[in-house]
Amino acid sequence: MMNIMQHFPIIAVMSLFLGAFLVEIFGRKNKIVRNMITMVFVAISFLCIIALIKPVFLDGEVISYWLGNWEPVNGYAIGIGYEVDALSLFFAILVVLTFTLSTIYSFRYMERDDHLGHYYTLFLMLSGGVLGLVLTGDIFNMYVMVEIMTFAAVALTAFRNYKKGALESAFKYLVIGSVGSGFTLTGICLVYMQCHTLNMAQLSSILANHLTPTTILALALIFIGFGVKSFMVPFHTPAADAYATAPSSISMVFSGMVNKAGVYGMIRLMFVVFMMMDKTTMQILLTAFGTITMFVGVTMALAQHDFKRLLAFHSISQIGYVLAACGLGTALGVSGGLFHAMNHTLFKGLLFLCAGAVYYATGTTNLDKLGGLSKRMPKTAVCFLIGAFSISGLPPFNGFASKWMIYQAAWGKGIETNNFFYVFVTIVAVVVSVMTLASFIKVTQAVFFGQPSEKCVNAKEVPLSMRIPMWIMSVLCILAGIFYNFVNANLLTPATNAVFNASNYIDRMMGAGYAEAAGVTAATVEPAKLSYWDPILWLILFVIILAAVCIVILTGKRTRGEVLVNKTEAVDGKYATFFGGEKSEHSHVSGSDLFWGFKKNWGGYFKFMQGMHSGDVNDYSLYTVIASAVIIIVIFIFIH
Amino acid sequence: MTVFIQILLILFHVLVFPGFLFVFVCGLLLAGIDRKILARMQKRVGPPLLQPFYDFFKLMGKETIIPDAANKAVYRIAPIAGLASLVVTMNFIPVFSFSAMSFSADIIVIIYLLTIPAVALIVGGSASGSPFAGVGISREMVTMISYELPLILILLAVAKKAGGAELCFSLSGIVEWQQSTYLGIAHWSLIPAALAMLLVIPAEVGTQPFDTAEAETEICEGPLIEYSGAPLGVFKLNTAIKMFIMTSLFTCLFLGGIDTGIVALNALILFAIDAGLTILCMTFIHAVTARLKIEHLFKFYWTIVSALALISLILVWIGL
Amino acid sequence: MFKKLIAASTAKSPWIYHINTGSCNGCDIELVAVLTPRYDAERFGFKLAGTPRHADIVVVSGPITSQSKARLLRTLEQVPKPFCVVSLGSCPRSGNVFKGSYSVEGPLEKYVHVDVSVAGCTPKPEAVIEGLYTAAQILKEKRKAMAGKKEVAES
Amino acid sequence: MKFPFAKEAVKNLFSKPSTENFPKVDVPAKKGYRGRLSYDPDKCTNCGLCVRVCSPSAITVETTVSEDGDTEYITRSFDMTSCTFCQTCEDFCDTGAIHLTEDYHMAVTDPKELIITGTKTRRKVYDYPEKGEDCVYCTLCMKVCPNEAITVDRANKEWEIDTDKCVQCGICVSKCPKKCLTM
Repeated sequence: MMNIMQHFPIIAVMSLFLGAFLVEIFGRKNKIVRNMITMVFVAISFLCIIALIKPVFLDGEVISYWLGNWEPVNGYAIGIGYEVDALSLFFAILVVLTFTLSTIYSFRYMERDDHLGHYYTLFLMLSGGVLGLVLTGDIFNMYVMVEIMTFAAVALTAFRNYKKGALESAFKYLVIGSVGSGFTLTGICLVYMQCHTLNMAQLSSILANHLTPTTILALALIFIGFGVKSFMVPFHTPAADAYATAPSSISMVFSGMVNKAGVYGMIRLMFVVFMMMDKTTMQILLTAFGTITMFVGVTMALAQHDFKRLLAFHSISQIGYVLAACGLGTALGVSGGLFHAMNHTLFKGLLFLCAGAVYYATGTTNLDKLGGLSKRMPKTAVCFLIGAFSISGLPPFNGFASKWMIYQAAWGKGIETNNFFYVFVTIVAVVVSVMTLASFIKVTQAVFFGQPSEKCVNAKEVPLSMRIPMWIMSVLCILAGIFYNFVNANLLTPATNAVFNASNYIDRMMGAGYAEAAGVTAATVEPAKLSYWDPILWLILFVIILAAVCIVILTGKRTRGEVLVNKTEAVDGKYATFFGGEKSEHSHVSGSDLFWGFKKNWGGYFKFMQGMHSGDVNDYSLYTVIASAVIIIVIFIFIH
Repeated sequence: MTVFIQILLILFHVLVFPGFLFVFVCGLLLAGIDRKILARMQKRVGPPLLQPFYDFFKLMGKETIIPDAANKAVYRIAPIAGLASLVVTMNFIPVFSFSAMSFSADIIVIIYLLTIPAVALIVGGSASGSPFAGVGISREMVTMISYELPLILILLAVAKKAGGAELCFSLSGIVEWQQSTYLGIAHWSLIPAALAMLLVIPAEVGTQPFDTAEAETEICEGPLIEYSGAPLGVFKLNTAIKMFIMTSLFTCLFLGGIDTGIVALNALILFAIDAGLTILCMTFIHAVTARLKIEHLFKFYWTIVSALALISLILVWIGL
Repeated sequence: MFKKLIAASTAKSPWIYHINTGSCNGCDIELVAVLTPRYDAERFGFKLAGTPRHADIVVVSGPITSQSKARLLRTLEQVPKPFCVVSLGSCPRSGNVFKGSYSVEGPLEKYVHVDVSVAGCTPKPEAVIEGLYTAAQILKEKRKAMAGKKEVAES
Repeated sequence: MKFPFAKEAVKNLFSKPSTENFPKVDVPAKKGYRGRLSYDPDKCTNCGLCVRVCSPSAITVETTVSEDGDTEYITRSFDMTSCTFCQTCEDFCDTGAIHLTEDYHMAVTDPKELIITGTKTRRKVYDYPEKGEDCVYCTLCMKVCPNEAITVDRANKEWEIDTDKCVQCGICVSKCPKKCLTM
């Protein structure tokens, strides 16, 4: 039974690439054939990954598979190895879930566009690239998958090339992405030159105990490479444009998978391969970048006028949460970060799908032109509210559970190391969470409530096949929030163990006993002690009171009575909005004129931010280079 | 058998003692005291103490007009959701060592539970579809941002003082710590935090100088403009209950040491202290100052009050 | 019991909403003077409300000028039942010295049934309190009538 | 940041509120307060001056004659809801029939209570002023008549009186320079 399971990872990845190849050939003209091919191959890879859950998570095994059956020869890995442990599978599930739902969504969402043959090819290439990156055990194979992912993503960003700014954002993504890949490749070459192997398991055993200047430089370069891929602050600018101009089903995949791939690469290499995260410098470096990303992301989001650009900046800020949490280096921190990555995939995917639905129904995502959609699109409004409440961390939803774990981890780290920096991180995390709530209140008021604008008068509800993925995502958001103890026990603890316990990873791959020989001790990690917030109890109380109060208030409320005012001529009636007696004409408080008090006080900061985000590629590459230089210098000074 | 008793106990806790009835009566009484003392400070007789009860039941009798531009479902559910979460929050706050369900939540959870009523007001106002409400919710949100920073600083300071070395976020833990040593406020390093908390309470509840969100004169009651009848009554009740909850949170954090054994007496003492606190921090400031512009309110909270809270956090962090 | 409680408290907490249809502001400052420490209408639960949606007693002052007629009617439409209309001073009742002018659209009675009218060209604050107090009692009757009618509708 | 009323607020808290206990304790209006109007029909000479000087024209008069024609009932009604309480009618009434009392309780549910009426019964005297011969048509009587009952045309020397408007106040007789009018 075990050997069949071994083949599933490679089947999953290859089926996607095969699907891409076939869609390009057969799917060019005929719609049904195209959809069928895509659906079949997506289903294959989905089932393969889901089948792996039982062995990896419940039984705690690690699946290793050598391509072409090239077993390691007397201790040296030659072939490319696929290794799926709890951490890889955790991210694989997110990736698989995202692109399956996006496929279902894009069947109807993209029907108005042309060249759909190319769309599905690129989509399957992108999904295959990310899935390959997450499952591979070989560092160079990971680089190849990163390249496939980046180029597919660049092409998909410019898919609607008639849209203003699509080509420009694709070009920016290409430039910054290649700079990042360049750094990763140089890092990998340095590591390969130093350790003569590309297999991650063997690498971590070699690197565990001897650090040479070249490996330190490789560490810095790979840190920058995957920082660019996960859109940390200095490298976040292409993400904002790419998510905004790509079609919504693609931006959902971007924010659900692509930046998660960057985070996975960072965790895998920093924690497992280089095993550097126990050093305080690396911890402070990653947490500092995470905190800045958090803060810049959300403050920029508050100033946006476009729905999807606002969501893009929120993706950047939530990734800042994940990086800051993982940067803490403690078991609670890493499991909080992983949990937040999972939640982020769920609620951000949901929000992008809602943005797509709004675009499908009204044709625009400009916050100033939308308004009062909740009466015409009630189901989308409900889904959006669930997504908005989860991202801003209101208790019953999943955003709260993960953010709360992150606050506890940061505060615990602060007390443990008596270092005020972590207290500052906790404070910034809480304030950023409130600002996230602020920007989503802004979107709720601008798009869904308030007075209907002329663009939204004839908006209709989106077709059912677009609503199914939204409902799945909303249900998952609520379930993850309520049964977070279950999620913590079954999903997060194995993944955190995989992060901290490199020796099991090495033995499984290279044969038993290999790790001790290389001096890697098996660090077992007890599950994160969560203090006792029990959402189910809270939910029961909430429902009891909700029912009690409803009975009291809503019994028998319809009271008629004769009209006291004998109207002489037609005066618009009692249910019109109160305008101080004036005739109620259309006046909608849209997104851009909210939070005046806050923006006025932070005028200087916003002017500076506007200056920094100039939209010019040279500036962005300048920021990338400066940030890389800073990281390299910091790492070289403090780690020796 | 015990499961049945436990369900009954939970129902009792939720609906009667620290739950709906207790909070309903104490909240509205506190609002009554607030209005009466305010009147007396202005040398006028002022309404009877039970005036908020009359207001509430009158609003129950009024007809509810739901405007066309409003989203009917959200319009009705918002106030009730706010009330439900407020009553549940009260269960998590210990009444001097008697904690109905205080084992199940800590400070950060309570802070986030307190954002639900504010969000309920905001979403309710936004759902009512009036431009006045739009301006109102924007101000309400900025008020929330402004008092969240000092609030988290205060809580971290108290948690660090109470916890010492290990992570202590639970409120009952803090109350026990105060019972073991002397009152929270007696530790001089916590006094700036207590002062900051006294300034945060009016903003969270939304009384006069900080009620820019519901300014009757400028934007006709802000988010509540389109509300009438029962939903409006519930929103007014929410404000009163929030007044009670915030003051009892202050009592737990800083005056938690008192314990007389009998739960009923504890509840009475809690109410008395809350009444004193309300008069001190809400009514007096209401009688003496005028409403702030939203921009000044934000600047006030993020400079003066946060500085106070930061001082005590640093003092506690150094170990004093 | 609940219905009696509601009816009783309807009289005890009447909220006032003031509409100025072209008045010379004499009555307006008298109305606000009623809330000052000297006369203190808050003893009886009176409170100025910001919007017609929160109103129980609508106080109208000033002769109904043509500009303000449509706005008056629209605002009165938007007040939830039960509510009373109180006319302050002589203008709403008869147009006082402005009677017969081209822009005065006649007494308030033409548009809505006025429950209580407080005469006096600026009535004394005590008279205003008396008027509002009577209006509050009428409000109680109206609430009882409404409750009664609801029973009829329901049964 | 100054708090001007901080001390007063605390001081007020412990001092007696300055609210007058209105409904229980009746508060008299200041002396000379122009409140509800009182009308004494006997003193009234039905000269009609008050009707002329009342700016909101709140005073209306109607005279009815009994069937047998010899007594007339002049009812004068003062509509307080239209009155502006300026006391001009009291000043002009030289017989003191109108007096604005200090009663300010004028909050009523039905406005009828605010209409103060008084009926003056008088023997209907049909002696209207007649013109003598030596009238020079100087139109003085026309100008002085409060109810414009007399119309005089100097050009073609006509003088004519309208009996229902005339209230026999006698002002024209006293003012005629030639003393040719008699009642």
